[in-house]
Amino acid sequence: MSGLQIPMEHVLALAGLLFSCGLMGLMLRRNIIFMLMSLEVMLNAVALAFVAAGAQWGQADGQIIFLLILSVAAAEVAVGLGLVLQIQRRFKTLDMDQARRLRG
Amino acid sequence: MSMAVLILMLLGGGLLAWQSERIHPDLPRWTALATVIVALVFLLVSLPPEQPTLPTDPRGTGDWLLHLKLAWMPRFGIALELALDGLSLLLLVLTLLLGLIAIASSWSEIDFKPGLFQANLLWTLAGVCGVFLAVDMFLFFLFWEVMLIPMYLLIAIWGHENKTYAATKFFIFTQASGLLMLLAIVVLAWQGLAASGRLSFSYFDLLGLTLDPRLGWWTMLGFFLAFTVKLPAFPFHTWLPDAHTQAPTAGSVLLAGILLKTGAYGLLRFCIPLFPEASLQFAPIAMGLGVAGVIYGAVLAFAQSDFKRLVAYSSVSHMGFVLLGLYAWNQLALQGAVMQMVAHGISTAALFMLAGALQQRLHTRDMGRMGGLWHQAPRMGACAMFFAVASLGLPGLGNFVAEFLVLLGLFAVQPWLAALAALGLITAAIYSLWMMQQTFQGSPDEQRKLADFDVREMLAMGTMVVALVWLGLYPQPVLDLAQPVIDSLQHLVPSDNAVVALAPGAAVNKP
Amino acid sequence: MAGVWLIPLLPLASALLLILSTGKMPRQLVALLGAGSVGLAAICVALLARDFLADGEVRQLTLWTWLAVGEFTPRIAFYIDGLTVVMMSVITGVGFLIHLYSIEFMWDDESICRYFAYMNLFVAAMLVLVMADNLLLLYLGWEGVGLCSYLLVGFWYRDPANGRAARKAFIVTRVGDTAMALGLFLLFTELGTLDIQPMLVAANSHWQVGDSLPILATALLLGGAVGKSAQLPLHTWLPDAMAGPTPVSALIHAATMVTAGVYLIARTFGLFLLAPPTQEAVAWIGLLTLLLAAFAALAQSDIKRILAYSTISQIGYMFLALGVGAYASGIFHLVTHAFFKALLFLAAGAVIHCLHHEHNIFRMGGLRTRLPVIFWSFLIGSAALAALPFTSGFYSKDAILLSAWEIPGIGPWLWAGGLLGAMLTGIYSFRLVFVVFFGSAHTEPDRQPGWKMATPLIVLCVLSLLGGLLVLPLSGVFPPAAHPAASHAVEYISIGTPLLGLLLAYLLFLGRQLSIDTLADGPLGRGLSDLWLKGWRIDQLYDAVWVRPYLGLSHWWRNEPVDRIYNALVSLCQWAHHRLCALQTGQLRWYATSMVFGLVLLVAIMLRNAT
Amino acid sequence: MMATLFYLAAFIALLATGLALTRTNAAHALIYLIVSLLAVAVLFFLMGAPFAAALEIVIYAGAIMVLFVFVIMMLNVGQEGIEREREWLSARNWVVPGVLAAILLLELLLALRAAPATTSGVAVTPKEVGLALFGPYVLAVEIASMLLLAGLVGAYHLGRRFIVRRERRR
Amino acid sequence: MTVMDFQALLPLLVLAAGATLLMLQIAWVRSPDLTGALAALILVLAALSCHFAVAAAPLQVTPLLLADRYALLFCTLFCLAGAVTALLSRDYVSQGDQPEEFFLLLVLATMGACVLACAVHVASLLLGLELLSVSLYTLIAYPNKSILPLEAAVKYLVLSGAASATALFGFALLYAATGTLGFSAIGQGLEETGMGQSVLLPAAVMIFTGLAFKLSVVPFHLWTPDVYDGAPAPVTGFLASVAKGAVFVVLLRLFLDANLFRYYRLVEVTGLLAIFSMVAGNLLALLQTNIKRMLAYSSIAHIGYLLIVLMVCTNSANQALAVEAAIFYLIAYTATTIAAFGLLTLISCDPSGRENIQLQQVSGLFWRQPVLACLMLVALLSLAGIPLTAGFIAKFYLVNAAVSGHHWILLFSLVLGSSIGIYYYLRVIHYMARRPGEHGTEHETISNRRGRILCGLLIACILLPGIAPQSLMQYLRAILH
Repeated sequence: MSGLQIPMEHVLALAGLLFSCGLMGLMLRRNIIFMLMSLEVMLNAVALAFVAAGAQWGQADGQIIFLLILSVAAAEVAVGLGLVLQIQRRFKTLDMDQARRLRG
Repeated sequence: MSMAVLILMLLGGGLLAWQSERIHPDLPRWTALATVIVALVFLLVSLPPEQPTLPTDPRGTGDWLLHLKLAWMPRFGIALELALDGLSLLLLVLTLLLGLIAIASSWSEIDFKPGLFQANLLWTLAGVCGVFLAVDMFLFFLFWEVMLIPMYLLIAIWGHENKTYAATKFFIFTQASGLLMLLAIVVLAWQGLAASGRLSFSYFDLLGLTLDPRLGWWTMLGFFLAFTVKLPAFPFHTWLPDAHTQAPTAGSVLLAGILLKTGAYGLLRFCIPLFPEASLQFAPIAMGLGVAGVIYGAVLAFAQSDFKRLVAYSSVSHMGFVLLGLYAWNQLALQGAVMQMVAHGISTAALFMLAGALQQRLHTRDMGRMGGLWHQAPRMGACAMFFAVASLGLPGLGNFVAEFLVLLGLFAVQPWLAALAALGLITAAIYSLWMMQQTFQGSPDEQRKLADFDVREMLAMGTMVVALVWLGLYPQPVLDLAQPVIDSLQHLVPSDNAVVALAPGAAVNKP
Repeated sequence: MAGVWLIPLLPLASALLLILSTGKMPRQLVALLGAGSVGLAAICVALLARDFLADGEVRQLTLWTWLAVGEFTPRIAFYIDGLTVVMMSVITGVGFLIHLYSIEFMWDDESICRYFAYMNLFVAAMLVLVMADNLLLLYLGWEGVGLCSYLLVGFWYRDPANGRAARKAFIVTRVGDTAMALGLFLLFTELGTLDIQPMLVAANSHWQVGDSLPILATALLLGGAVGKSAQLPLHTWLPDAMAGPTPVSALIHAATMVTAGVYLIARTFGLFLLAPPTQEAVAWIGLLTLLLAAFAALAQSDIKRILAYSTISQIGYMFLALGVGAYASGIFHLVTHAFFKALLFLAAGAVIHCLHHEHNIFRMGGLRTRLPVIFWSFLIGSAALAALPFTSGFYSKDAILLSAWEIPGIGPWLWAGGLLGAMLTGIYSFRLVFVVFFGSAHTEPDRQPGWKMATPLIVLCVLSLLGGLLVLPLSGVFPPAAHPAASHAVEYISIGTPLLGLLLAYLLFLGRQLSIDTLADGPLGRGLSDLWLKGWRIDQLYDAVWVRPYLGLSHWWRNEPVDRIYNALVSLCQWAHHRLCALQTGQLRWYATSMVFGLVLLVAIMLRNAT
Repeated sequence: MMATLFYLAAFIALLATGLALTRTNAAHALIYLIVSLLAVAVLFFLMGAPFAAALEIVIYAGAIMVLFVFVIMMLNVGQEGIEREREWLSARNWVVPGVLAAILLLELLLALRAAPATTSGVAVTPKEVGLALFGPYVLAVEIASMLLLAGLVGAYHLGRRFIVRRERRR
Repeated sequence: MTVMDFQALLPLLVLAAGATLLMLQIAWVRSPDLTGALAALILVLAALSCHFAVAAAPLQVTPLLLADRYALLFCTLFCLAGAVTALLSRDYVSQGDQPEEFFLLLVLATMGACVLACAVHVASLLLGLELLSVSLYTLIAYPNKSILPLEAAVKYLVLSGAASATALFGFALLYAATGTLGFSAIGQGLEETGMGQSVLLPAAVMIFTGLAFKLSVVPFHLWTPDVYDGAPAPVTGFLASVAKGAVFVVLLRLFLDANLFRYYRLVEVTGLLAIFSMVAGNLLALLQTNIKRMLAYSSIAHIGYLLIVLMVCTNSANQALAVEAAIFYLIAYTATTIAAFGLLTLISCDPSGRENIQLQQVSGLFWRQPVLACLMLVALLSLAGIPLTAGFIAKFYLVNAAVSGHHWILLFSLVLGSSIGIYYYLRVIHYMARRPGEHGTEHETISNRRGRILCGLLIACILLPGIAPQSLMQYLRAILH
């Protein structure tokens, strides 16, 4: 089985697009769950870029980094969602604009 | 070795004084007193009987009486290098004497944590002694900075109503300028590396470097700033009135008497010898600042209603003479500057002690609320009068010799500046006499009870009176001590004419 | 004579003792110490003078080298020649009499100890001034007497006005002193020494007559002299200095200190000879001062202020003498003036003492019979002051006027001015006598002067009368003056003018043949008398030109303009702090945004540079 | 044909992501996100990374997203939450993030312009990946295990308290 | 993997084994004291093991990790810092429920830092960074009585995640350009690649952004005060010293190995940000009344000082000195920061608001707790860079490095920043020195003998390199030559 020969700039542009979407979500959303989702989108974009680069060089390294990113994402999400639960309990909201006790 | 012992002695004495508070609240001051006396005796005893020939640099930087060099940070060519020459000795003796005065003046003033107070006092003295002894630039900087901390604490803890502001201002001014000096020191050392291939912070190694003129100029400026902030010269003086005013009496005595002298010492020992060419270029500006300081300080001193503030501004004025003397750069003016360091140290210390005594008794420094005190405290009045006229430069007292020599030396170089600076003599009279009028003359408030000086205070005052008269009538020992340093400074410029050349129109044709 | 150093030391030691006693000494001892030390010094001076008159030898004594910096090696050393001996005699002699007088005058004052301490200190400083071998030591004495003057003018410190007068005295003279100090700098820089005799020699070898440097140097020295001797334009302090005790006025502000300027110029006459313009300026300053002060004296009503203006005026004569090169005459007038002016002041002091500290002459009157000793003293003093024939003042003033006449060109003008001054002197001095001692009594004296007061008065009366016969040993000091060869007419006019003044005074104030009121009530008269009363309004002028601007400046600077810069820096930091802190909103979205913003910015920077 | 599929999948991924991030209902968003992840898995497959594609589906879309589902279900935000979300997504709030993201994208595209390469077209088989993973990258696996341990412990500690409290409330 | 490999990685192995051991121990018996002591023991052991690892160094263990003396020195430092943190936080966490896992996470975080210290590959960088961060998320949110830690943790998690993603995206671009993931290989690849700078520079900037965020360089600093403020004091100390130190170490390694200094524009940007950080950090701290926030801002400034090193490194002649300076600075800064936050831990004992330490709380500390106050004084002076402290020698090093490279603007920013900085350090000192009666309410402090001994030791660690730094200097030189 073989893969396609896709111009790298297209793949990377897609990754960049996804990455920007993630960043925009991060800046736009106040709900912490959406923020975490945006993070996932960003990580996913990074993963895409790595896999594409790996495919460009025909190396396994890209996929391995993807695997590592996957574990990172898993760990972060696990902790992040744990925090989300705590936030709901303490702040009674998921709106991060409400969490502004630390400032100045 | 004895120099290191001297510093350690003061440090240890401080610790001892601090801890002795646990035994009895009166013990710290006795401990401090004993420490300083022992240190003074030790210093005088440990002087070599005759002047040994010690390492002198190629340019012949004076004769060093003592020299000590221990390895410290060979990585950077930094050593624990101390050396003592006449100038250092002079200032050390002054330091320790004024240390005694400071302890005496704080004898009954401090009731809050007297142990820590005396400890800080002694540590400040130790730092100042280090400054006067260090000949490794890094070590010098270290002492320069470290002496600030106990001084800061003295002001910040035992100061008067506005102590936070004053202490912080004092610290930031000196620290910021000190950082510039650190920068300059490092630049200098790296220039030395480029020249000799060896990184060294030793004064002797750095003397006589030929620097790139522009870099040399900026480096010199770094030193100059640090020293003139400490001196203080116009326009870097504004920390001084606040610090002096808010400090406890002993703090003011130390500040005015000794700490200001470290600035002058730095200029004399480091700034000018290390950068003769740049200093020569800079001399007109420096002298301009000196004159500005003389007049500005005097005018502002007259404008004050706070006794200590007045004295503080008078210090600005007097230290302007030091700056003038140093940069006029001939034998007379340099000797005058050294004399001024000593004489001003004593006279101002005395005035601050007096101010402290008044504040302790009247709980005010506002001269508007004094007046006619002579009636109730003639001994105080007499002392005040003596030191007021000393500070206005009455002949026969040390300050006169100093100011006269400075102006005499300056006149040969810059007659017009000398004429301007001589205005300081008039303005000094104006504020000194106005101070006397507001405090001791005028009609007394009969209800007021005022205890006159007691034996302890009279003893301290008497010492200073005798010292000033001695300096005024027979200053030769002091001049002789400083002479080697001044000789070496003069060797730095091709000849006297080089300086004179700065001032076209000044003709020197000595017979 | 090796014991010369004892002469200044005696009063100095006494002063120190008195200071150290801090007022706890019994009065008798204070008086003994205070007056005795000066008396002893006077005896020493007398012995010295005897020796000197016997051999005429200049004596030099070096105690120690004051300081030695390179070529600058002033010594604590004394130089005693005829001029010095004369000055020392006056200082210790008149000084002793005044000290004696003071014992009684100050007996009731609680601070008598302080008084004598200051007085002795003054005598010591004045002696150092005149004995000094170099200008630096002279300057020491010079400033020392200034300090003592300050201390004594402000002796009664409770009254702020006295303090003000004292400060004024010190500061105004300090202005002159500073000029003098500059003169010393110039002299040292140019001639390489401040020792007077070598310096004069060096000056002669370095400079030609009319060079600019000696003119500058002498002008600066003249500044010092003008300040100390209360000449125009620095004379304003002297009338106010009368705030001190009257014996102080007698000693310091009449007999000795104020003549220091004269002494200085006489001492350094060699320099002035090299600078004819300055020399001429001295003469004109003297003339102008003597006239202005004489006019001002006419209008005063305070007994001491009249005497003060007259002192200014008389020193003007001395300056005139110096300016016309009649140094010996100037010094002669200095000596006679010391006698009669001390006498006048002491007599005035006695009047004040006996009249419950009354100063206004118009509240006195008719004292001729009530205080006869004082009256006679005053009369003799005034006669000498007015230079009535055969009094001491006559001889000295006459010599000056004749010398002035001799000067080619400006001489007659100076002479005429001096004559006008002499006439005015006659008017105001006898106005004083007539108003105070004749007419009807306004205040009754409550006591009579005791022997301690009377003795000095009597001795001074004798000196004032006979002082003109003294021959001062000045021949070795100054170049011999050409013998006055003026015509007799000139001499007669000189003799007659003071008599004319006396006559006018008689007509105006005693005989009332001329109505002073009609003179004074006219618009011109009123204006002039007001102007003169206020000393030509020079004080007001100085107030406007110097004092107020200085006060304004200090007030303006009071709050540290320099600190504003630093405060602005601090404010800038604080402002930046608040702005930056405003970014710390605590809002997570904003933090993310800022991060992206930073990223965008950095990438933009990179891309810009890459392309 | 395959290339078309690639661009189609890319389009779907982009669209789904965009939709996911603009939904007001978290559950809906999650579904869109899963769609996006699946589309990316297709891309992986097409680029010759079948192992990555499989993991993307199994772990990313399958495991990680399920965590989200759990949490959303536990929190049970409800209708007013959705209303609030809609309110927060007003146009005004879009401006700054939109502009910034657009600029960043523009910059990235500008930078990527000059990349001439293509993907190699050679598939990297799971075997190769496995060999690399347990060859040079063996330590990465070990450290990743530690990472997961940290995540696990953290999630346990943070989540546990929530669960304990809930149970207690019941 | 050979025995040598294992020896070279000994500290990591000790930490990994320790983490496992801790987990087992927690499962077996729950005892905060035991776990805390065990964790400290493990961390100390790991630090000691570095000594043995040095024998095998330098050794490249798989493409991922390089155990050289540089890395091992930092491993030692981080492990020791972790041990101190473990000891300091003992009291802090024992009041909450289930405090044992805290220590486990601490060990894991330390391990992450050590991985970063050894990392020479994108994979190890990624894992180290995330291991550190993920552990920290939980550590920050660990106390459960206050909501501030929670808020801090969420902020840190979201932003740090985004930053990691940004850095990774940059690495992905680099990978696409060069086809390798090892640092030095990337460097070589960059030299050869034709893709040129147009992609490289944004990629490098993204990497730098990601790491700069973790270092809280201006303008990526906004999170810092909030997180410092909200986190428990010992964790803040750990975060400020170890986490930052590790990131800086890897940043420096990346720049050195890949020789990014070739791209002067990039270095220039770091210089610019250094200036921003120095000035803005100090300005931000200027009037802070919350001590933890103040220290957070000051840490921004300190990172600014540290970034000077990157500029100096551009000239290869000065590289050794610059790196030496950086190492010394990191050591000094770590010791000082841990000590400062440790002291804050001891000072604040009020269980309800102990995350929030206001200036008012240290008012008069000199008279209430003289020893504690003196220690605090030394720590503050070290932060301010006053002589006789490690902080001063560190600053001196930096100045030397910068002077050797003639970076005058940076030097002046350093002076300017330090001058501003003195003010707020002094303010704390001033508050501590307030006399009784000058401050409002008395604040209780716990007298914790163990904590004080520990802080005393730390202060010795600050003073010793400040007074006699020669041996450390010698060692650093030996490492680098």
